[in-house]
Amino acid sequence: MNVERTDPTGVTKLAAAERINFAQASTLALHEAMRTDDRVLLFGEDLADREGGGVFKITKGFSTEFGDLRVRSTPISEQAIVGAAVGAAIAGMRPVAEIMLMNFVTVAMDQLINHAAKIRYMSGGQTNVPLVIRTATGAGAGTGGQHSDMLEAWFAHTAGIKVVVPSSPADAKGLLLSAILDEEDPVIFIENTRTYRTMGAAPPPMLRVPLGKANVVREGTDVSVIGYGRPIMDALLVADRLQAEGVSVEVVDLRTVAPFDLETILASVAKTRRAVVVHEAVRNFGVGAEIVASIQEELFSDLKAPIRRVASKFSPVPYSKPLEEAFMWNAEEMYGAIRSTL
Amino acid sequence: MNVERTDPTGVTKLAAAERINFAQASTLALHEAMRTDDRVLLFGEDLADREGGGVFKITKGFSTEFGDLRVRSTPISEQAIVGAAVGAAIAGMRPVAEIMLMNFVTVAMDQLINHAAKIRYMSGGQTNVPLVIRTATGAGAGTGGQHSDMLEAWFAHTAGIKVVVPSSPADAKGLLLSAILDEEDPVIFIENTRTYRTMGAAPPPMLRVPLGKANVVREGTDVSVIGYGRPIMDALLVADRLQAEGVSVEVVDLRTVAPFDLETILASVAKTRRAVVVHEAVRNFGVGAEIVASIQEELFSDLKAPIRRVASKFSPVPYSKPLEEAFMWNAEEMYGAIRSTL
Amino acid sequence: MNPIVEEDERPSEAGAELGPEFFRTVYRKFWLIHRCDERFRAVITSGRASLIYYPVRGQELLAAAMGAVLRKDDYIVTTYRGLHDQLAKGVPIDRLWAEFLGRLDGTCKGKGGPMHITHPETGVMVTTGIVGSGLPIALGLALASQVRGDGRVTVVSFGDGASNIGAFHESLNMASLWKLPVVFFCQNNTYAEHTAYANGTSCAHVVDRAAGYAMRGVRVDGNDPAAMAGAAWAAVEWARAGKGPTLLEADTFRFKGHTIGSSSDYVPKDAIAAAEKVDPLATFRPWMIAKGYATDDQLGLIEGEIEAELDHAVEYGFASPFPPVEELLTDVHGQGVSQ
Amino acid sequence: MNPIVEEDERPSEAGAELGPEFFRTVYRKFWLIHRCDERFRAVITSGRASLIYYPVRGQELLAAAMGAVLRKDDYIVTTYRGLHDQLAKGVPIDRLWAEFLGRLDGTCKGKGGPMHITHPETGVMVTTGIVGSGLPIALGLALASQVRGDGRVTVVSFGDGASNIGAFHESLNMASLWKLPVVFFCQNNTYAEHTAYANGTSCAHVVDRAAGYAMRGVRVDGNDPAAMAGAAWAAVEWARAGKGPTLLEADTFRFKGHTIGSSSDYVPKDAIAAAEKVDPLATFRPWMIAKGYATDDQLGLIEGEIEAELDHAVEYGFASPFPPVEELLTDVHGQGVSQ
Ligand SMILES: Cc1ncc(C[n+]2csc(CCOP(=O)(O)OP(=O)(O)O)c2C)c(N)n1
Ligand SMILES: Cc1ncc(C[n+]2csc(CCOP(=O)(O)OP(=O)(O)O)c2C)c(N)n1
Ligand SMILES: [Mg+2]
Ligand SMILES: [Mg+2]
Repeated sequence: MNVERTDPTGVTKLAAAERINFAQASTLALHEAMRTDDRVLLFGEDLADREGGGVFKITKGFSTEFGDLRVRSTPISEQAIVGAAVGAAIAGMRPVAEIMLMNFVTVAMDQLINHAAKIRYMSGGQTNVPLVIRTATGAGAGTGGQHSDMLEAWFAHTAGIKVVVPSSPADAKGLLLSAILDEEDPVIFIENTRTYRTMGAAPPPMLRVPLGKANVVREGTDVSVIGYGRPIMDALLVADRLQAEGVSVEVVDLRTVAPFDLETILASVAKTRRAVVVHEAVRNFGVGAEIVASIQEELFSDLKAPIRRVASKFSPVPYSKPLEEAFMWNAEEMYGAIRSTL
Repeated sequence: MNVERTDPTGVTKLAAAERINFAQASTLALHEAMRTDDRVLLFGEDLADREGGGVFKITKGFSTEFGDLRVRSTPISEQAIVGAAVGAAIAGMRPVAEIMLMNFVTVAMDQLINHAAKIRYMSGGQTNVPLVIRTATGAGAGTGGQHSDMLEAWFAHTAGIKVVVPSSPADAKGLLLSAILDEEDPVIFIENTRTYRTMGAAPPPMLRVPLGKANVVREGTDVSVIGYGRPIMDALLVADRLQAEGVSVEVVDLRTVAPFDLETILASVAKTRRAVVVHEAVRNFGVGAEIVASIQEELFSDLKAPIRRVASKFSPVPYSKPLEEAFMWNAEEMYGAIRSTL
Repeated sequence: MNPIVEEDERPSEAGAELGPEFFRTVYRKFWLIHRCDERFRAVITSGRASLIYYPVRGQELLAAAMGAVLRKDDYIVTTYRGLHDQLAKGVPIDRLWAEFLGRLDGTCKGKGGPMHITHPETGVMVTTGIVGSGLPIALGLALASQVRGDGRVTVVSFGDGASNIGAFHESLNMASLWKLPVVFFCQNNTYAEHTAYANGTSCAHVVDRAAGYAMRGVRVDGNDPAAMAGAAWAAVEWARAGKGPTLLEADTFRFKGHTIGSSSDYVPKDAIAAAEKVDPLATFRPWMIAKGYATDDQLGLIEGEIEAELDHAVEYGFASPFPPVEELLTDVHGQGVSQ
Repeated sequence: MNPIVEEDERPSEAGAELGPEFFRTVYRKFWLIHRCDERFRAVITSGRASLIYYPVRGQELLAAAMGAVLRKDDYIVTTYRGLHDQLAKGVPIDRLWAEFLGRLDGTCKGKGGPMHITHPETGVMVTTGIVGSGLPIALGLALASQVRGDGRVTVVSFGDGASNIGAFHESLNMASLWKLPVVFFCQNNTYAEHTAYANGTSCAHVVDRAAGYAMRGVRVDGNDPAAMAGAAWAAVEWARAGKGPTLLEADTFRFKGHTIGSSSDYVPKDAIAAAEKVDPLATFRPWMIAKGYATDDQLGLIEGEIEAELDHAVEYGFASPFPPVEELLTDVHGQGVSQ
C-alpha cells in the first residue's frame, strides 16, 4: 500500500516523534486542527499539493487528505487572501491564511487593521473574525531588505488583533492550535524561517498552549529577561553562562506579544528588580518600548537599574553577511545588557 | 479683471493675513514650494480644479496656476499614488502625494515601507526618495473606526522614513516647506481634520522649520510634558492652569516624531526630573512608549517619579459621541497625570 | 449588455418570479429607501442631528430590485453609501436609525455608526468605509457558502470609482478562478467623490473589465425596473446555480453630492438634467401603474405604511439612550476559550 | 498578437533599426546573460558562494531584445528575477557580481543584494523583491519623464503571477489615463513560484486584460528573435512618441525552477519538452547564422570576449572586500538641508 495514500501529510509518523522542529510543529498543529474542526480552512500561495504543498512544505499532503474545498492555493493576491479569510471567519468558518513572508502583509494591512481587527467592535459584538494569519520572517539568511522584517509592533498597536511569536516547537504547536480552535479574535502567528529546522521536545497530541499567558521559562532571582521568539533561545544560553558566574537570571517568554501578560512580567520584575527586554525586531518604537514603559510605570521605585533593551539595530535589513550579523541582536549584547543592570 | 484668474489659489490675499488656520498653512506651504522649485509635483484624489480643488479645498486653484502636468487628480488607487511618488522622487522630482485620510495608507504600506523607506539604503545611497505624503486624520468628528486612526508609530518603527506632526499653523507651514524643499528622505506629514479651522499666528513667507528638532514651546522647571500634534494645545492650557496652582510645566513639542530629538527631551527632563508623555494615538505600543523607554534608560537615577503617558484608549475609534469622547485623551487626564508626578 | 453574456442567459423581463407581487415588493423597498434618505437629510439639514451622511438619492431602485431578488439568508456587503442596500435587505429601520444616531439600540450599539452597519440576521454582514475593501471580504463569505454548500449568494456593492483600486482586481480574479457564488454589484453613479467616471477609469464601462477575468459581465440600466430586476435575478441565480460570479454594472446617478453638505459644482448642469429625465423617482411609480402591477391607491397605501414605520423609527432612534461609557472597552476582544 | 493592435502599428520584422548589427548586439547580451546565469548557478551549486538566486535560464532572449532597443538613459524597473534585465540594460558585470556576493564594490555596496540591484547610470532604477510593486514605481519614473519632456521611456518587467496583484491593476489604469511613457513588460514564464499560469490567472493570456484599461496590448513569442525585438521596439517607440503605455506579454519559460535548489516536480514533463524545442538557447545562434546576421566565427568571437569579461567579473567580485560594519548605519537617511 502506498504510504502517500494513507498518510499523505506524514503526520502519523511525525506524531510519534519525540522531538520535532518548528516546521513540523506547524504541520502537526494544522493537521490536528483540520481533523478536529471542519470549519478550519487553509489557503495561501502554493500550499496545495498541486503546487507541491507550499514553499516550506508545511502543508504537504493536506489538500490530498482534506480536499480541495478546504485547502487551496491562491493567486498572488494578498488582499484577496486576507479578505477571504475575514469574510469566511465572519460567516462562521475558522480560516488559516498564509502570508508567505511577513513583508508581504504590507499589501494587506487594510484588511488586517481596518477590518479583521475592528469588525467585532464596530458591529457591537455581533460578528467575530476568528482567523489566523500564519506568516514567516527573520533576518540572518541573506534575504535582505524586503524579506526579513519583524513587524509585530504594528499589530500590537492595533486593538482587536492578537500577536503570537513562539520560542520552541512545542509552544509553536500548542499556541497555533489554540489560535485556530479556541480564539474568537484574529491572530497573527509569526514563524521564523531561520529556525524551521530547529528541534525541540514534541508535546502530546492536541495539547493547547493558551494565548495571553507568558511563560517563565527559567526561574531566577537577580534579573528578569523578558522577550519572545528566537532571542529567548539565546537568553537561555546567556542565563547558563551567567549562572556559572553567580548571577541568577529569570527568563520570561511572552508567547503572546499582544495583548501581553503584564501580570507575569510585573511579578518577575517585582522579585528581581532588574529587567532586560529582548526581541528580534528593530529596537526603535518596538514592542520592547511598551514593555519598558509599562514596567517603569508600575514598579518605578522597585527598580534598581534602568531597564535595558536588546534588539536589532535601526536600519533596513542589509544583505551583506557581516552587516546582517551586525544588524541582528546577539547573545553578547544580551550578556552586556544584563551585566549592566547588576 | 477676474480675481480667480490672477490669483486662483487665493494665496496672495492669504499671504498678507496675520493669522491663518492649519488648512491655510498647508495651502501656503504647498504654494511657496511649487513656486520655488519646479520639481515639486502634487497628486492625490480630487485635488485638481476640475474636481473642485480637493475635498478640504487645500489645493484649490493649484492646477489652474501650475498646470495639469504638475497638479493631478488621481483615481482611487493609493498604491499607484504612493508608487508614482516613489518613482518620481527617484527620478529627481519632489512629489507631494496626498492620501486623503490616514487609514487609507493601509493599502499603500508596501510602497511606503518596503520601498520609499528602504530604497536609499538598499541602493547603497545611489538613489534618494525625497517624497512627502500629506495625510489627515483624527478622532472627535464622528468619523468612526476606519477614518480616525493615528498610525504614526508604524512609520516611526521603520528606519528611513520621517514623521512630522505639527501643533500650530505656523509650524505646519514651516515643517511642510522643509519637508518638501530640503529633505532627501520620505516624510509622512500628518494633518488633523479636527483642527483645519484652528487659527494661529502666520509666519513670514518661506520660513522653514527644520525637521528633527523639538521645540520647547513653554519653559518650566517642575515637570516636562512631551508630545506632538493636537494634545500640545491642551498641554499649554493645562500648564496655565497648573501655573496658577504654583506648578511650573515645561512643554516640549517634538514636531518631528521620528527620528525624534532625544537631546532636547533629555535636557528638559534632566532639569525637571519628571515627565508626562502625551499623544492622540492609542496608548499601547504607541510613540509614547519609546519616549518613556528612552528617558528611563538615560536618566534613570534623575527621575523622581514614574513617567506617565496620556493617550487615547486602546480600542477602535467608536462612533457614538460619548464613547468617542471617552476614547480620546483629554486635558483632565493630562492634569491628573502631571499632578501624579509631583 | 456585455457580449460575454449569451442571449439565452439573459433573463426575460419577468422570469416566472418577477411578476406584479415582486414589483410591489420592489416598490415598497424603493419608497422606503427614498423616504428614509430624505428624512436623514432632513434631520441633518435642520440641525436636529449632526452626522456625516452619504445620500442615496438616485440609487434607490437598483438596490430595491436587488434586495427583492435576494433571500433573507443571502449575504450582502456594502459601503458608507449603503443605506439603500441595507434597507432593501431588510435591516430593521428603527435600529438603523438608532445606529445612525449613535444610540445603544442601534444595530451595533452605536459603536459602528452609519459607515459600519452590520445586521447578520438580515444578511448585512459588513459595511465598510474603505473603498473597494468589501470585495475581498465577499470572497470569504461566498467561500464559506461554497464549502458548506448552503446555497447562499453573496452580493457586494461598490461604486464606479472602486473599480480602480487593487482589491477589485484581486477579488474578481480569485472569484473567477474559484467559481464563487458572488455578485460584484457595481453601482456606477458616474462620480467618485468629485471625480467624473472618465477621469478616473480608463475603460468605457466598468463591465469592460469582466473579460480580463473570463467572468460573466453585464451592464444594465439601473433606472429601468424590469431590466434591473432581470439582471439582478440572473446574476444571483447564476451564482446560486454554482456557475460562478458576475460583474454586474448598473448605471445610475448620485443626485445629492458625495456627502450631505458637500457641493456638486463640478457636475455639469446638463448631466444633471439628463439624469433627471430618467430618474426612477419620476418614472417608477407611473411605470407600476401603467404595467398594471399596482393601482394608484395600492401604492398610496404602501407609501402611507412606510411613513408610519419611519415616524416610529425616527422616534425610536432619538429616544434610545447613548451607550454607557463602559461600552468603550467591550467588544474589543471576544471571549475565546483561551481567555 | 492582440486585436487591439492595429495592423499598421505592428512593426515590420526589422524596422529600419533592427538589422544585423542590432541583432549582433542582441546576441551579445543574450550570451552574456546566459553565461552569467550559468556561472552564478555554478558558484552556488559548487558551494563557493551561498545566496538565494532566481535563475533566468529560458528568459535570456526577450530581455536581450528589450535591452538592445532601449537607450542608455531609459529607465527600467525589474524584480528578484532580474539578472537578464540588468545585464541587458548594461549594468557593469563586475560590480554586479560584487553585489550578488555582498561586497563593498557591488553596485549597492553589498547592502541591497541580488534582489535589489540598482545602477542609475545605466537606468536600472529599482529592483524589487515584492511581486507587482515595480509597476507603481514605474508610473512615477515615467511621470517624471513626461513632466520634464526628456523623451525617456520606462520599462517595468514582471511575471505572469504578478498580473494578479492589485498594484498591477492600479498601475495600468493610471498609466492609461495619464498616457505615461511606460511599457509593462510581462514575462510570462508560465509559473508563479509553483503555481501554473492557469491556476492563478483567470484569463487565457495576461494581455487579455489590456482592454480593461483601453491600453495597447501585445502578446509576442519571446523565443522568436525578430518578433520579440519588433514588439519591444514598437512598444518603446509608441511610448517615446507620447502615445502612451503598452502591455507587452512575452511568452517564455523558466527552465531552472523558481530559485536555485528548489524542485520543479510540479512542472509536467511534456511542458518542459515542449519548451525545450523552442528554447532560444538552441535556436537563436543558428537563426543568426541562417539569417546571415553573423558567421559562426563572429559569434564565437563574441562568446570568447564574454567569457573573458565574466572571468574578470567573477574574480573582481570574490576579490572585493565585505563592507565595513560602519556601513550598517549609513544611507539610512540622506543629508538634507534640515539635518
Ligand atoms: C481606499 C480609500 N481611498 C479613498 C477613500 C475616500 N473616498 C470615500 S468615497 C470615495 C469615492 C468612491 O467613489 P465610488 O466608488 O464611485 O462610490 P460612490 O461614493 O460613488 O458610491 C473616496 C475616494 C476611501 N474611503 N478609501
Ligand atoms: C507580494 C508578494 N507576494 C508573494 C511573494 C513571494 N513570491 C516571490 S516570487 C513569486 C512568484 C512570482 O511569479 P511571477 O510574477 O510569475 O514571476 P516569476 O517568478 O515567474 O518571474 C512569489 C509568489 C512576493 N515576493 N511578494
Ligand atoms: Mg461613484
Ligand atoms: Mg512567472
